[in-house]
Amino acid sequence: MERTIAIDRPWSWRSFFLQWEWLLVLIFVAVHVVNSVLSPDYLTVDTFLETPMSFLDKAFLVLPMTMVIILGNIDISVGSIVALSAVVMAVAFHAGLPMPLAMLLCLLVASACGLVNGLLMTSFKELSSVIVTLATMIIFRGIAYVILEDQASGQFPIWYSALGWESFGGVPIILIAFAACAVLFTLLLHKTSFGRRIYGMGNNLTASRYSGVRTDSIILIVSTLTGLMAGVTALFLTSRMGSTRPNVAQGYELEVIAMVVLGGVSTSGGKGRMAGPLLAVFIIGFLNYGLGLVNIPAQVLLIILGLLLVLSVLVLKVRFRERAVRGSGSLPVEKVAARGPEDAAQ
Amino acid sequence: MAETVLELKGISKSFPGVKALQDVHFDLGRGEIHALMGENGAGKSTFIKVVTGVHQPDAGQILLDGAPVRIEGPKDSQRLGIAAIYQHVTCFPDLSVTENIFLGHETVRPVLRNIDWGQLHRRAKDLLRQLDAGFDPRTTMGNLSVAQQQIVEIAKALSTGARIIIMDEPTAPLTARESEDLYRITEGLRDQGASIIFISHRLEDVFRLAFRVTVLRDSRYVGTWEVGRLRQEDLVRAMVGREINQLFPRRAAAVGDEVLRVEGLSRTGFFEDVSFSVRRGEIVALTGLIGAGRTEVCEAIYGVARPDRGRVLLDGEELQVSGPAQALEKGIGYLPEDRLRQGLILDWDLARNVTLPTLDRFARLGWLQPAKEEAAAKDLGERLEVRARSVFDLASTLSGGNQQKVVVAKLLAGSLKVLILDEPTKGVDVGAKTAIFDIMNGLARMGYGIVMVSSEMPEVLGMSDRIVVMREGRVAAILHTQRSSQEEILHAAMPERRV
Amino acid sequence: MQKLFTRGALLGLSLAIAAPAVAHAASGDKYAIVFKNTGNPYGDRQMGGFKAGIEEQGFQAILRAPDQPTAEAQIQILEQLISQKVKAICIVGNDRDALQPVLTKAKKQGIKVFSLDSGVNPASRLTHVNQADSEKIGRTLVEAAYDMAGGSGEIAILSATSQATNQNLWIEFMKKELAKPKFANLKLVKIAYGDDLRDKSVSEAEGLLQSYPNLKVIIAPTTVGIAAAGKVLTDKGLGGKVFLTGLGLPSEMATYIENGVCPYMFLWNPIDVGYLGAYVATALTSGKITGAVGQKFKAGRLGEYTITKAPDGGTEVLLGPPFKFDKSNIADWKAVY
Amino acid sequence: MRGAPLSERFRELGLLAFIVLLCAAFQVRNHNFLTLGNLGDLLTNTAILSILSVGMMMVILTRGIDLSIGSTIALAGMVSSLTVSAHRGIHPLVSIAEGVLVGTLVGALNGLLIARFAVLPIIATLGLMNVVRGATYLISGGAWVSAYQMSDGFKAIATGRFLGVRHPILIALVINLAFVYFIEHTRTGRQIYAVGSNPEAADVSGIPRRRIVALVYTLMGALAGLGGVIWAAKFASAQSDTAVGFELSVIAATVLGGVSIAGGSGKPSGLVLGTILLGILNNALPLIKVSPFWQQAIQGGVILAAVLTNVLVKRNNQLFALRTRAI
Repeated sequence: MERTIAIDRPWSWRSFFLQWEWLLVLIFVAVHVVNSVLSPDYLTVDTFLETPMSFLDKAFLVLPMTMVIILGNIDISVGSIVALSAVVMAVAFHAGLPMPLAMLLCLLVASACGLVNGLLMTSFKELSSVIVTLATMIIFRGIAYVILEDQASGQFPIWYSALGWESFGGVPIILIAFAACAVLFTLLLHKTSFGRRIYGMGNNLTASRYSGVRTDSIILIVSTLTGLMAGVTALFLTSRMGSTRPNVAQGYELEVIAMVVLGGVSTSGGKGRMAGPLLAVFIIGFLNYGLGLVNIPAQVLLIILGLLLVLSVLVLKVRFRERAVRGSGSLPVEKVAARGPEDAAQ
Repeated sequence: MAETVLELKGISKSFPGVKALQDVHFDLGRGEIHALMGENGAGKSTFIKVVTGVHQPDAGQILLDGAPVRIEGPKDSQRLGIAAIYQHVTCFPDLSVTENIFLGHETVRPVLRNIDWGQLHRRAKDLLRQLDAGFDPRTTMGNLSVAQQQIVEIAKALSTGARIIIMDEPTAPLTARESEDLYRITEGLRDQGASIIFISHRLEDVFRLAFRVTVLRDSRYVGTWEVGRLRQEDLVRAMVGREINQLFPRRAAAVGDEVLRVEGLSRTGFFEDVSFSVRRGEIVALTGLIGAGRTEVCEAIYGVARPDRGRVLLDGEELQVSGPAQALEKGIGYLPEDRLRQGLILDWDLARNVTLPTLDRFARLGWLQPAKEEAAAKDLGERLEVRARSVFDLASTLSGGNQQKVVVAKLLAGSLKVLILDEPTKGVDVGAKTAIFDIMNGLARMGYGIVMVSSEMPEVLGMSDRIVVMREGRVAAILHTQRSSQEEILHAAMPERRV
Repeated sequence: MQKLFTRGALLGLSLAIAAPAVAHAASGDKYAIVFKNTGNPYGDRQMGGFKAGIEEQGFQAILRAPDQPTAEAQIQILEQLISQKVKAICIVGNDRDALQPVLTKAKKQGIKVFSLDSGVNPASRLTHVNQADSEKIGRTLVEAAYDMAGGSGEIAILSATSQATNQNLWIEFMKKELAKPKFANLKLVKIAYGDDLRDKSVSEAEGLLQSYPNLKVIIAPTTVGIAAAGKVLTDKGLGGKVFLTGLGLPSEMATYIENGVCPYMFLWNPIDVGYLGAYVATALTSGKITGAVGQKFKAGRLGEYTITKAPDGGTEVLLGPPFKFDKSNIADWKAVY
Repeated sequence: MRGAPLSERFRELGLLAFIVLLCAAFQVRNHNFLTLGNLGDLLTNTAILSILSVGMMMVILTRGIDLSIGSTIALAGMVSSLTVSAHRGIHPLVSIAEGVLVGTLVGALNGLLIARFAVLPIIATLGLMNVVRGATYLISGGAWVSAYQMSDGFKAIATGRFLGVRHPILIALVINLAFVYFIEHTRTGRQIYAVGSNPEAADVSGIPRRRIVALVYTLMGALAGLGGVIWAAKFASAQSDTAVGFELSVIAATVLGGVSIAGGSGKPSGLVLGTILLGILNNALPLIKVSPFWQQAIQGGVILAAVLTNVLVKRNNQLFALRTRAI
């Protein structure tokens, strides 16, 4: 008996509005409302054009980190990569390398660090990415210390500071750059076979491998991309600080991971969209800024961010509870690591 | 007949959106082996979960020794002497055999309440001896073969002093020989007075073992018969709800010239010096006991694992594959044994699953063209008669047979020469089985060279042109199907010493 | 239950965002001080002094500090202060140069910017409020070591992080001082960095003692380091064999000064430092001073001060010589800060 | 990976050998390294790490992770020392109990989020990490509790000796022994392994999975609380920024000890070795007279080397096992 299979996309308003991103949009709006209520200085053009300058530097890391986490991995070495590449750039510049080349070098070094992570992960599949990047996190920053010791290095050309401080047609250069990268990464993740394969690996690494996905090369590419974006972060961060030290970008990794997770990307891999983390970047950024305008003590800010993370995820959990229950309500299992043995040569 | 120990009256159970059981009746006599049959999704698993108290029935009642009981949960059912041995063996790979047997009801020493390992190991050894299994209870569960793990599961059931044992498709992962052992063990239990609910797809299981058989279809109760008075095709009709005139459709495929040749392939610890060849339009069965290295050979050809020695030739030229990706490019496809872990991405819809291996065909410069994907998925799905509403159905929502068809579709989306099908009908119900056999014949006709790994003698004999029998990692014999009997094959597959 | 819970969570969420509504601003010109990080009593005293000084002049003080001592975090805070159009910003820098861009931006907007305690480079500030002459600090500490070591022997320095602006400056001057013939017999064997972390400082201190058995003096120009060293020497019962001096909080050091492990150490009154900063701020905004050498201004109860030339080429205001804490006076101070 | 007991022992030998070599190298650089006094210091400084890694091992066995312990240490230490500074008379044991209680509460909260509401461990604990840290700032008002505000009894929690052994070492020892008993010889202990080894199977086997998970995080919290008190007493100072980032050291130690992030496998003996290795790295580097700027690089290098050696040894054993295995 010939049976036909439909090709119309299932659609319902309910499922449409039950998407995580809508909650984020809600929070995003709430943040602005609260802020403008709290502070008269908030609702100004500057707020929206200037403020992003102050929190976008680490946002560049959110883009690749989203991929990494969807892949079912995690990378806690990004902060150190930023430091190392920045230091190398500064030293190279003072060693007489023209600034543009120094900047290029910065990106190269950063990408190389990412590649190292990737190579370690692919050639030692038994190790979870947490361990690998934990080790390289210490090593990369260690190298930065070896290079610059107790010195700071700055005095870059004037034009370089424009990167982090100037606007182009009223829009901050850093914002333009970020928008560009964001678009690229979003398309890469959602519109290309590369992105599709990332989701596949995050969902079921073994099945993807058996289906002819070149899992190793994908991991290599993603980690190198992560490194590259760490380099970009280094460029803008250094431009904003006018100088650099081995101890810059400390603890960025956790901030970035927090944003990605708040963006609704599951650390067990395979789920989530780029839109979420992007919203999260601006939610946290503007929240920080707005509460700063009314001089909330840093410690209160910490609490608020923590609560925001846990509570929002709770809402998500509860919302999709009945499904979770039917799925035997099994506890979240960190595929991050589970892939290690599953994939190890047997 | 013997008095009834367990009786289910008009049991119904439904989940959001699904009616899993509707007004189901069942009764089990003391010392009876009662088979429960039905296609996937007929409600067998829910049946078990209700009896073991994982789910509570919405309606109907359960009587134990004639008295109505409420079974609140697994612990509860254990107390009542009911134990279940689940389909996908539910063991703890990191723990020792002893622990797997006694987990949750270990005997503890009085004062310190610490586990009395010495005693447990002894008891475990005894239990295993009862099931005449030789292995050491101290070994890690993960290192045992599937068959051995199943024996441990049975030992577990016995250790709880269960008098009602439910076996959910225990023979599915077993080879003929291992099934024989299991039959013996099961009968042994019966003779000791245990009552057994034996769930299976395999007709031979039922006719070999059961006294009565109860059939479920589409979550409804169809009927109960004494096996002795039942004709095989009647049982099939009862299950499928329609006539299946021939289980193994004969085909007329023109066998062409050689397409795949394996020469002296070896991988330390898995298989040694394996050689065989496949011709266009030919189905070569790769059989033998589980652990004989069949799957490992296939994976080596497919590039999942590197062989140490030997070579693989495709159309006469040597293949150098560093991974499945290359194998697929070169024209070798593999349908893995473990559908759920290796075959499908369950959270993905049909379309995306089908196109994953051939994604580049559906992308221009890496840019995906969903429309093309969906069209292809629809086309293949319909050709293989996948029972799905749309190409956006999640793989996890399909029945075993249809899932298997999807995995096949993944292979057909590409342009391949050789298909390696590892246990293509594992855990697939009778209806779907014939469908898959039809597909295989079709593929052979289309000129694919097919390697079929299988442990089921009837299917090996029914489907293949030639049979490669493996034993302990070596090729024991290569037989022509027409000229060989089940006995010959079994004989070739049997190792000298016991497993 | 679930529904109820969802509500609860959402409520909590909105609370979390709305929480800060309690904290709110008053009127009057705003003067801001930004310290290195929160949870640092020394900083709290300093900001306290600043607050007192600003408020007794009838203005409003804003006290800010990031939760981690990084320049990145301070940049964000400074941006926020700029948008609040504060009159003046008094910065206690986490990095000497990294704040230059943002501080320059502030100056462009007419905000009077000057550093306090831990300075920023001359280009980024109008002037610098220095707790004490850096060179003098270096000299005093070396003198102390000389005195404790009895003129000769091995000495070591246990500093904060290798990136700390002040400490590095002082260590520079100590080295200069040690180069003088008088101290020829004082051998600086190692500069260790405890990163202002208790555990690291302790193991670094223990490391020094293990590696240099005849070490005579440990100089720790940082509050965490000196206290950690004091603890180690006390636990090891090395009081009287290895001496400890440096810069520390009386409250943290009381125990170790009283038990003789640290004969004496130095610090200035952070409250006064902040207080002085407050008057520099108002003097700058009122135009009384511009930060040029020689200008004079009155600083409330502290009396009159003159702007002098700073060793780094900029200008600075000196609070006065560092204060010496020993057995005789520690008891009176340990409760103060 | 599944390894036969034999190869498991092999792999710990690998780790042990690595440690021995490291010590040898250090001894060459500095002859005071292998002295009783120094080893005493080393163990004392490692005690807290060891106590926490015990908890972390249980958490990781269940496929979880806990990032909030650094903050918990700070909170527990702060609360107990604030009480002591308020009432000097308080008995040390009371302070300990207090700290443990605080930690238990935090841990229980983690457990609730993760077990009851199925929040991913990394998220729940990341969130609480911030919340608890913030709370510590608030209750302390940013102030420190200094040595002179603490009673000698309180400080003795860390500095005192019993039969010549320093309390922290003793406590760590007791905890580890109790742990071995608990994890290897009690039902609950084995169920922790079971839950991590195969959650689904745990369900059908009637193991109270959620309760086990909740328990594990609560224990972790309790141990962090204990560690917090010892920390405050040891350094005779309570700060709100105490032990920032300490969780990473603990995780590193646990994983170095061969506890698999995939859950279900890992042995106490390995854990101890891993902890000692990290203890050496954290405390002995100042001794080997290298530029302080090299310390971090070296530390990272050694960690990576150790992890990789582990893997290679393991692979070797597998190969060995394969060669000798009858198919």
